[in-house]
Amino acid sequence: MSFTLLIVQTLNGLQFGVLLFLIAAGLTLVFGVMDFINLAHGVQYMLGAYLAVMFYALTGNFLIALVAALGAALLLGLLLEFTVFRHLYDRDHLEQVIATFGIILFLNQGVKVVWGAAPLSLPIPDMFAGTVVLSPGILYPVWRLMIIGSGLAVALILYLLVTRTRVGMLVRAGATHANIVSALGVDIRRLFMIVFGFGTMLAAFAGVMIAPILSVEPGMGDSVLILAFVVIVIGGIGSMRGAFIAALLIGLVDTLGRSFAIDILRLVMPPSPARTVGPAIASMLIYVLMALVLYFRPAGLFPAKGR
Amino acid sequence: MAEPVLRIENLRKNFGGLVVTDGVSLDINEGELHAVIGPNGAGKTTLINQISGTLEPSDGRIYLNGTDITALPPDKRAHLGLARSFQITSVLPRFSALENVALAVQARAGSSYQFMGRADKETALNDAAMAALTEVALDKRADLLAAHLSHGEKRALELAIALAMQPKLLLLDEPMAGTGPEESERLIGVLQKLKGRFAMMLVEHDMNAVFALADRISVLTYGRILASGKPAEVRADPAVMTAYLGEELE
Amino acid sequence: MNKLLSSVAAVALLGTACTAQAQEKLKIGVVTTLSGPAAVLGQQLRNGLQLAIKDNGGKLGGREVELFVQDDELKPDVAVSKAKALIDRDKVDFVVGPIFSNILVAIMKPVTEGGAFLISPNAGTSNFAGKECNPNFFVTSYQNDQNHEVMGKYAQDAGMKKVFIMAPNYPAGKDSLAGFKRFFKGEVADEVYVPLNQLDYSAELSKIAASGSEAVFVFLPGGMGVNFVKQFRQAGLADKMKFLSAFTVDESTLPAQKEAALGFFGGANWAPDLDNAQNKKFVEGYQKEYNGAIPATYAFQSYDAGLLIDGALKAVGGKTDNKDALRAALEKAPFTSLRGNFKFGANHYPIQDFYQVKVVQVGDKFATSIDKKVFTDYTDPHAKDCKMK
Amino acid sequence: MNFVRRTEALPIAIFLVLALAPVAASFGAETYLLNLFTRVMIYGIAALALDFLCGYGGLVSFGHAAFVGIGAYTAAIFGAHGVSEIAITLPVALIVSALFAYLTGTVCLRTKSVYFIMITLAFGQMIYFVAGSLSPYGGDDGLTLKLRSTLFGFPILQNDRALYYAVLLFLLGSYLLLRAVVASRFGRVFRGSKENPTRMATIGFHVFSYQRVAYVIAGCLGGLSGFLLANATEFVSPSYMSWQRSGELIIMVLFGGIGTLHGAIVGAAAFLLLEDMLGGITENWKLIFGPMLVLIVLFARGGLLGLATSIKERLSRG
Repeated sequence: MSFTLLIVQTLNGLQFGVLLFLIAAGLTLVFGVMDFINLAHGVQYMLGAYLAVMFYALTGNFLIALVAALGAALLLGLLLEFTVFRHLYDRDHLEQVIATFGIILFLNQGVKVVWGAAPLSLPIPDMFAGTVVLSPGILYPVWRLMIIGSGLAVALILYLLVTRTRVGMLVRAGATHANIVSALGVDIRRLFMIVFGFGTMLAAFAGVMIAPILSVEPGMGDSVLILAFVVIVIGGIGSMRGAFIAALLIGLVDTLGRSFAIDILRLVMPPSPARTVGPAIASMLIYVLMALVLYFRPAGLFPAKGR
Repeated sequence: MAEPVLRIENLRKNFGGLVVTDGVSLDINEGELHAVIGPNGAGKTTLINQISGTLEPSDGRIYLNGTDITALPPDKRAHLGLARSFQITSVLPRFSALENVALAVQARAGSSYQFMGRADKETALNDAAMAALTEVALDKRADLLAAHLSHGEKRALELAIALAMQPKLLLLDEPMAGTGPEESERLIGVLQKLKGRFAMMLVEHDMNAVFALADRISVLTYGRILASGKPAEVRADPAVMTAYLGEELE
Repeated sequence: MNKLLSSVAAVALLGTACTAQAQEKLKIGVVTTLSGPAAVLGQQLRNGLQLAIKDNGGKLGGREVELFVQDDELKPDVAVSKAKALIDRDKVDFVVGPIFSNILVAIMKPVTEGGAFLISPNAGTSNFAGKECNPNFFVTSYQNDQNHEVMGKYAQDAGMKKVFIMAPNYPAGKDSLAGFKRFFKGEVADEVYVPLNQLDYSAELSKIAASGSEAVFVFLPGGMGVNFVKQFRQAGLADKMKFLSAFTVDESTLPAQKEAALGFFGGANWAPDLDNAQNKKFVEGYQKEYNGAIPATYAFQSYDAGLLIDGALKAVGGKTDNKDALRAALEKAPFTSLRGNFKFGANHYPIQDFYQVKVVQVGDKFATSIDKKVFTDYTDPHAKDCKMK
Repeated sequence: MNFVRRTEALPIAIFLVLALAPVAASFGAETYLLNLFTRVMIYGIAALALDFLCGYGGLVSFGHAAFVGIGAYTAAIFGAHGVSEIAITLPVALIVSALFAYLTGTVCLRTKSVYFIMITLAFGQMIYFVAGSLSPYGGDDGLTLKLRSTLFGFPILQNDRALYYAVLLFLLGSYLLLRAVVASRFGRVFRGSKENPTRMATIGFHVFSYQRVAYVIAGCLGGLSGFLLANATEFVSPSYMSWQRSGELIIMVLFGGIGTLHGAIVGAAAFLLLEDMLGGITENWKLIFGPMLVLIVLFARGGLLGLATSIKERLSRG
């Protein structure tokens, strides 16, 4: 367990955390402002990846594929909003969960019918292929650094949007005091659409950015969705700052846990059971973390007031 | 003189930098109706919440019949004889009026860890509940779902729930709020009838009600007690006149 | 309520309709994974069998075939229920499947005790090869350990000193690394088990890079392999060490791995370019039938399962009522396998050759190609524990 | 309360159909139908328990499959050591489920609404990973039961039909138990705590303790369901307790009509039969099933039972 390895793993954790943030940000916005649990957020991440693969195959240019995929994902998202989600906003959480779960089933199967069951892939744009040398003998892929960088940039943009613009103010107000916003005479429906569309684009962006690293396959959004929920619950629903901190926390705990759990267990038990128990404990860590956080802070790290 | 039913000593509550209750001390004696008045934001509901246990005070002590209840959860306080009504009506909307009250009876009458036998068929519970409903003149509406009662009836139902608890001290948080003049009159009549059976603390904006009912009045502004005494004394207090009553009575 | 009643009726009708219709048809059930990320493997299995039937003019053993395809959803309890449906409702004589070992373990009892023959065109667990071998169970693939042993032997023969090995944390993963170590006697830099269906291998790749190994051996089937291979290449490790694997680079994953997997090694009992006329015809036929996809081992082993049923049935005159005669016929493996040499051992697992295969580019597609034969007529290590009744 | 006045015809009809189904099945594919309906009833028990929590107590648990898994694994692990006596294994399964419910309930019930959903999910996932790491008992692959449970040494469940009726009895028992509990003093407090926990506290109920007892009751029934599931499939695996399974249980509850108890049984039946039938029609059955869920939420408030009632009302009006 060398120092360089620790640094590399920390970077890996950061990259994972940033990815989770991109997904969780939209989820927590939609949940916070609209009081709408959107399980279909994960499939929107998947759609982003699939659309990018499709547009890349058509154009051969990553940037065009990225932009086109974001646009198409936004259109599909708004279509869903218009046909289904809009009718769910005033329903209780349970009904929202079931209906959006139905959308998951449909779209997961849908992409399989359209693009096939086999995993697809998106190449890394040439500019960012390759690795950088962190220290002699330790390489790090440029693309992963790109993900970290673009994720942090998005976080900064979000921060500016939320604190400096009128829509941002409304969003912030909406996340904490929903009825005040409608009392201000704002067209709540339009605000919801903007928030929803924005969340969709963030998820799709995450999907496009990760596509060169992970295989693009049906159901790829499901596990990420659960993690994103863990993130927003730990962070406190509706809190962008909470989502950011919780995402990095989860990313780091999960990655570091996976890489060092066995080594740490080996200190206290023989190697063979450590190898078996280690991964199980590592998988469990984030859930243990969530249970602990909620035990001591039942409304997350940064609870939105008035909720 | 006997132990007061409620004794509050130097109660303090702040939310961050905002002081909402600022060193309040107050006694309520057996059978006394003590009204707390004050402008909006004076900290009246905050005070009631601390007494009933839904809000934890930052400092100070609360005694009920000599027992220190400052750290007790609401359900334990209820068992010691503390009942309350809420400023924003708080009943069980999908329970009938009778069941709302029967639950309060059930809370005192034996264990509620009974898993068999239909609770709604227990005559002892139902009779006691019906008696409480009769006292607030809701007996005719007993089978209606609470959600279907009128606003005034819901306030009366809250009162019936409190009665069914056979309290030693009843906290009333603006029972007249949002009711029409006729319903107010009716509620004042009901309270008049109950007066003397147990101690009451009445938080109310309706000055007619306050002066018709109160044995003593405390005026609360900015979380402090400005004045305290018999209605006539309070009415005559110049500080109160300027701070509160003056504008309100014009 | 009416809904419930009518669905009862519908299920009942479905059952009777199936029994009434087509007395003469040979009924074969297929239990395979058709949903979730692993569906691509399950489809290969189904396609292979369908192609075998088609190439035989829609018949096996001289009888028309009715195929009942069931999706096990990769959930063992669902698989059990579907398998029982095949036996009881559809009255199948053979069940072909599944892909995954845990599904095999789950459906073994209901299928074989229900009186059908279970033919596995992929999963071949050690328990059924050894102590729990079953007279009504045949395997046309391999014993799970064997492909890993191929790589272990290769690493040993190549004189490698230090290898990093990794597999998912489930029983097949443990068997895999055990199989590799059975033949590889050099230093194991580290033995890592990752959670099943892990997507991001950044943590493990850093460890691999830091370990200073000559080669990495992994068993990461399906989507796991796609992710790992891409990330391995991106981390710049492909130029530093050899990539040995089993079930990680094959025709089901190569369409997504593409260039990233070029030159990587795998252990297998077959490759699309295995040189015999029948195989050539199969590979061409498969590509034509299924949008140009190159078949993987799953498809070929399933095709062989079809040939096995065909051959055995012909030997008993197409009759399925005498189970003992049919079993005896199956044991003789009366068909020409696409892989050439093939016979069953006493435990009904194949005795066959194994190869080291290498990923190559064929036109604009990628496939595995035979690089070197590692074992000849190889019997699995568990066969000796089998006392077949 | 409406549950008292609701007509008894529907629950009676449901149990009548379940009691007679084996007779009808004997004309068709008997064991298959028996198996299918056994599964329906077993999931019905778990769904009942969940409906008790969600529908009456407002506690939406997203980790209820954990209890099913605990019950199933208790049966299987005892089985692996050669103990299949119901008189031993079933009580142990229930006790272990109750303990798990008590401990996790103590933590979970501190939180509200969505936080409760997520923390129950967290515990569900933890136990899922624990099961996956039980390598002596098959790890992720799961474990086959050598034989079904026996009662005082007699293999009374070996016959599929006997198992069916045993499960039916357990379902009926669970249903009657929960109905009694819901109407009891305890049930009234539990229902009240869903409507207005603050009010319940101020009239003197320690809401948390009541909710925890209810959570333990539901956990035990979940464990019972798992115990029976292990016997029916003769197989257990960690997938029994995955979060998808917990989600499916919630769907069953909502599908039938939440807060009715018998709706949960209808929901379980509708869900599993639909899955089975649609799966028989096309491998892309989720393309049909997904939109169905959406439509049910959009147009059939109160699930299938709600739909039936509203249709009945419309017919009688027109």
